Amino acid sequence: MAIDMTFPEFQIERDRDKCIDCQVCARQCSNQAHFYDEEEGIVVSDDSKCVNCLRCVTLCPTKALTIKKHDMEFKLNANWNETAIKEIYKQAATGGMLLTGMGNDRNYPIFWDHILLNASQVTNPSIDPLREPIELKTFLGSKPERVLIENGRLAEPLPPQLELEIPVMFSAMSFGSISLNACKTLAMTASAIGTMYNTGEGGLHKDLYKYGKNTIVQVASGRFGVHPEYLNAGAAIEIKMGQGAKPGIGGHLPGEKVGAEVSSTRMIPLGTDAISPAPHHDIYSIEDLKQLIYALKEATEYRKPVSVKIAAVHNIAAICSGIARAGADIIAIDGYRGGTGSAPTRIRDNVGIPIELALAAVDSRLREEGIRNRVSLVCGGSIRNSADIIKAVALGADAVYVASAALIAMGCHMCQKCYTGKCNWGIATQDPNLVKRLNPEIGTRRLKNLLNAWSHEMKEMLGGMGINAIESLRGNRLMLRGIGLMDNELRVLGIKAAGE
Amino acid sequence: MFTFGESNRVGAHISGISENFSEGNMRIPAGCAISAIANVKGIPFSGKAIRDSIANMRERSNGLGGGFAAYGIYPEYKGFYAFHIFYEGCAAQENTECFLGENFDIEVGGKIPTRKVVGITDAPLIWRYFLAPRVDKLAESELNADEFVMRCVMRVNSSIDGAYIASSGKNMGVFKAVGYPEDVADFYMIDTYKAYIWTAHGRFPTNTPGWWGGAHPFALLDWTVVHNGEISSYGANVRFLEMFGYKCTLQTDTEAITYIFDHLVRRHGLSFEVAVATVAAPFWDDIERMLPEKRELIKALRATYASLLINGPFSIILAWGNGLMALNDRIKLRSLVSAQHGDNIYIASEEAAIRTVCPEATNVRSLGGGEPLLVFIEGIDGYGN
Amino acid sequence: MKYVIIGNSTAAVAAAEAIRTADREGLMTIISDEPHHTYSRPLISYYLFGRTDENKMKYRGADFYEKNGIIPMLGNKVVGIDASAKLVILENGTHINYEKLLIATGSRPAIPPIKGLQRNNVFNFIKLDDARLIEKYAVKGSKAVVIGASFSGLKAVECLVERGVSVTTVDIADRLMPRLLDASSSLMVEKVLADRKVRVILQTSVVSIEGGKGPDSDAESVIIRSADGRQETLPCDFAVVATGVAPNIGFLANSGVKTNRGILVDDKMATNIKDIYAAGDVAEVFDHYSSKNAVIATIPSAFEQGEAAGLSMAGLDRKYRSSPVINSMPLFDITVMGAGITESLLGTETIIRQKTGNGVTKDSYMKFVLAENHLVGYLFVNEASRAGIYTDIIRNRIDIAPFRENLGSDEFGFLSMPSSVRQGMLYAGIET
Amino acid sequence: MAELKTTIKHKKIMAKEEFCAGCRLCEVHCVLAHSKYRNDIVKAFKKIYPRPLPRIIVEEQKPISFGIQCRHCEDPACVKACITGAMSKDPETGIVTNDENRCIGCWTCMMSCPYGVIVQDVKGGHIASKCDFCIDNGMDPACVKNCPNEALFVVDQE
Repeated sequence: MAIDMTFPEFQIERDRDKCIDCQVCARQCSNQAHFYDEEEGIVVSDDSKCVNCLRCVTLCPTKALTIKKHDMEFKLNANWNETAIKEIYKQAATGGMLLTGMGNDRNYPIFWDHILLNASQVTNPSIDPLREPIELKTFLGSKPERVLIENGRLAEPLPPQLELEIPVMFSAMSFGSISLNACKTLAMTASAIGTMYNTGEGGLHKDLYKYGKNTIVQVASGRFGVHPEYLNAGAAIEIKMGQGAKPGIGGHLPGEKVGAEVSSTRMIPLGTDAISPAPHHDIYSIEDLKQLIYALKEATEYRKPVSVKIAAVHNIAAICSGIARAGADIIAIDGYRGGTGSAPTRIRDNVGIPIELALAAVDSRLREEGIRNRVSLVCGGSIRNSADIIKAVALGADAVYVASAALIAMGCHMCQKCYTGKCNWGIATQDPNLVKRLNPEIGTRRLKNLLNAWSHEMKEMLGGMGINAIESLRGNRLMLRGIGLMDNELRVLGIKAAGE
Repeated sequence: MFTFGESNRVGAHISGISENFSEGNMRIPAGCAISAIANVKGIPFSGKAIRDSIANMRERSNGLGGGFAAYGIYPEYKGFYAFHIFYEGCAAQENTECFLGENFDIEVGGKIPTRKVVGITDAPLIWRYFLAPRVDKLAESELNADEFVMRCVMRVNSSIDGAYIASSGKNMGVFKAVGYPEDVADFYMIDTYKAYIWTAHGRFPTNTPGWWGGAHPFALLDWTVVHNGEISSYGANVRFLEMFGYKCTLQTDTEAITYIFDHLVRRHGLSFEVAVATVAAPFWDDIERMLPEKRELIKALRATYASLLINGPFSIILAWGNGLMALNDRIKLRSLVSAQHGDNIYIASEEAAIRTVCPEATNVRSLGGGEPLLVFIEGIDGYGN
Repeated sequence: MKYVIIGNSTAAVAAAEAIRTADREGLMTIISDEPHHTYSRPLISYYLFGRTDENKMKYRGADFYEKNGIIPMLGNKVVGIDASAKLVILENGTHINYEKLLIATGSRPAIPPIKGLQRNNVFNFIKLDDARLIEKYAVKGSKAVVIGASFSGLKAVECLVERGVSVTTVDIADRLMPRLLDASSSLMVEKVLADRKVRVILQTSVVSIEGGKGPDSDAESVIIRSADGRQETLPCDFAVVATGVAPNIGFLANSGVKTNRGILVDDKMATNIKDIYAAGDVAEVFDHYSSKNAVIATIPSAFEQGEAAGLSMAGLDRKYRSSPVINSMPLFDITVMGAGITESLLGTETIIRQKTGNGVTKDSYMKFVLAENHLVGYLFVNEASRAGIYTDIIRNRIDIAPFRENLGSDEFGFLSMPSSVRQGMLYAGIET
Repeated sequence: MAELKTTIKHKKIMAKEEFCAGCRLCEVHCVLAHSKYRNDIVKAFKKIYPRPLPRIIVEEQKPISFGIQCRHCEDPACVKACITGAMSKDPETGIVTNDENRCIGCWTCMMSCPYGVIVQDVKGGHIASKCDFCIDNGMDPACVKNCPNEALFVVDQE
């Protein structure tokens, strides 16, 4: 075999004084980074196999393991850094595109961290969430121009709305890209908390129909698992036009992940690759989208809001205005830092724009056109905590989509190897030996904790601003100030600089 | 620097301080005193009582703004829109009168009579016009008269430098200035007017000298609002209103509140009760306990007009041609008291301000959060009926 | 209620405890000819080489009688029963009245047709007292002949060897413990005995036990005759007779209690006479596995019978259902386990699994006896793990067709069975 | 006459096959919980020889696995089978334990246990070893407490 120039990324340090050779690590590592040496009667490790998912470290009963970035270093070079060189070795060896998982991890500015929140002092009392109710309930869907009332009664019912107890939903993750237990965790949490999860383009597994009230069913370019029962099973339908992690790129679920359950749920043959084309083959312009929107509304008798999800790209504002006028009830914008089960590294790291700017631009544009109330805006693409959510709402979002945060709560350690299907945490895998590691009851408990913690924090922040209902923050950019931002960024965000 | 809408420079020039610190250039939180007296039978009475009432709360103001709204003061011109306009110079007046001439038939125009008062300085030119939209202009605008007038007012206030329309309703007017309210009353000779509804405002802005246009009541068409508080939902409210042609040039809560009611009541034809259920909406917990029909209605209101929920502390007195409404924010973060004597209704930030003009007032009560006090004047028609 | 229990061993104790689960007040008396606190008879071999002592041998704690409100009448031999008068008659003439009577008198040694059995250094190997007597003779360097390579005979051999006695054992059969072992397993045991310098003489009968004059003088040798007629004299310092046991029913003569090999009882352990019950080695029950009457002389079934009898006596409607007979015998460093039917009878087939040891592990032998798709018995040598699962498969007549090839596999367990069977055995009646 | 029950509680440790990750931490913690170094896992594994066997048996045939230990049966066959009386069920707790002082390792209990969860332990001669529900540790079973995926759980039947 020709020379192999790949170097281990991590090194596994096993404290021999602590290791009791119980083999828990060996049993748990799906990459065989640890194994038992029968002859020596000890457990040994192979650095080159380690992906730093930390499963072994977490389960090691004596905490004998440490995973570190590998000591081996290339000659320091600001331009030709280690990553650059290693990527070339990899491609020189394989001739293939580089693949990766989860969101863009490059060092681009994170605008959330350059935005500060306001709080009441003297002239306006802050509100104590422990004493006064603070409301997070949010309605997603097109709102009428005006409410018509006849002799005290609502004359016309509202267009279909999603009623959320907290303006946070779980973004699209398909059964196939994630395990059924991960899907169950999302579904169970959504229904327990009173929000929505999203099937992604994975169809709806039979076990999940019972969570329909809290399900957004997605229709994407591959149309996998789409049928009338499916469309009517959820609370809303989402047309996926794009994804922040890979704008302009389709999806590809390798055949080995298409087991019996996935194949029957997606309605594709066992073991065949599931390829979602880059474009919808029936959508080549905005009016085509309009047709699909109304086709879906017809199919569900106008009883379900239709959402359109797109990746944040350069002329996002104009596109969203078009989508709003095409009849979408909800527009979901996915920023370039959004996660993925698998994407070409170059695409993930170089295409799209930050969600913060995209959101601000879209909200302003829709207001300028006086059609902001016609659609709800949902933004996603690396919402990391409750402050990000509050800032997003103040910039104009009706609700946010989270995925990575949810997976982390379930146990994801961000090793970014989702595409290998060997997720040691039972999340991004279809291997029954790994899937069973994610107990949906535990996952749901942790995910509910996370959302409850976030809503406590959001209420604290709202109360501090003297606001006791989230809608009074929505688009209320006066509550935001920028720090360390340039004028054009402030202008796009529509906020003043701190101190102004 | 980013601002909402266009800035209005009148006040800056008058008060002679850097424009960055005047209304229209930034949000100005303010504490205040408010008061109102109305005769439910519609019998006009002199402004003396309201002057004394608001004067009683002098320490709630700081001399940086005071004003009065009076309804029923121009019976002889009740068919015409009465514009009270501040001019910061002849140029402004010429531009404005030229604009008015293009769009209105001006019945009468002239200075508003004032008397010299020590506490009042830097007075602009204060003119009053009784006018009606020109039939041809109205026709080509395809708007109703109120809408037409409103847009003209917006136009003047936002685009004619140095001109500010302080009042634009019928058979009513707003008299305001920089100073303590009682001085403002004497300056405008409030005691010489007879109205069946009086509202008054004494201002305590927390960071600028204030200016004439920025003093309260704030008015649009027949609407006037006096308000005490600072609404934390301002940004949300305003960005919503702006979608419907309102230009919140002053960036004051009062202005926004006025537009909210104009939008809900005059434009969308909602009743005051429904409007209140929108701006001071019940909590979801309470909504869940309502009867299905009502629950659906309130849900629809909160969902549709979510951005018009007024959050944060406020006590307002909203007045219009045939009535007035006192309202507190839904968790009652500001004081507001009402009382009655005969056909007179009294409302004020403090009970003392009522007692001082009507010691024998009865059923004095503090308004509950989000529970409006609605008063309609008999035999007069206007919004909401 | 007045309960009387004759016997003080497993069945008696199980009955007493069972009665107390239902009736805390009733008077209860336990009568035994042995003077000892209830103890475990099979432990006498361990007693002899010091793996246990009289205190540890107690089958129940020292407070057993007191805690259960039992009047122990120990060291009293029962000589008869007057069923009509509901009386138990003791050797010392005392009459004990009962309302419910349990006979749990266990076994007595079967007396083989051998001359010289009465010599005073010829011992049985059943009771503690037997062991105490042997103790004096079984000293390092002494010679012993164990007559009968039965279960208890071999346990005797074991403890004697451990005490430094050189032992010869003689049996008429062609293999050791013929009711339990087959030829190959017997050979494995024989090898272990040979390794311990034990001389095993099979297919040979004992003619007489010779010694000094006088019938009760000490024995000095045992004369044996092999099938081919060869005679041999085995010199010895003492002899142990372990040629099997028989139900201890002598005292029932003309009591009216119906007996066959043992006391005949129905499925409530009741004898033919009202208010008289029997359980344990003395009872003859219907064995659901061989589908015929049998005296099952094992501790587990003695306990089950005693318990069933106790509950019936206390008025509960409990039917006794026999479990598969199980015998487990560690002998030196070999382990023998037999359950149910271990011989290849007509209409059965057998699966044999044999493994040769690798130094760490020992040679092992597994035999499964199948009748159609059911396991009816097994015989293991040096194989013990998960044995109980096989017993349960026999007990519950589980259809083994779907997993018969897994029987005896190293990893055998519930995962060797189809999910449905597994779920049935593991989660029956438990909502998870 | 009605039967007076002597055992009140009836606790079992059960496993959810579908969530057993096969890590065998239950075995590790069982050994620890029954060693003399209860709070020092490293010592428990490095200083004790021969190392006692875990009292839980993990069955595994990928992808299925689960741990199984004494079910502390209502009507325990092992207690009936025990020839020494060492095996007993506590009427208060319902826990079945083996008195290792009196056990002489005849293995009859192994033959009678329907779950096959009694093992031959080597410590100090022949001793039958089985789950004691961590009775010396407040009946807070170490295997359940340390199962990272909550695949082991306690069923409490009154």
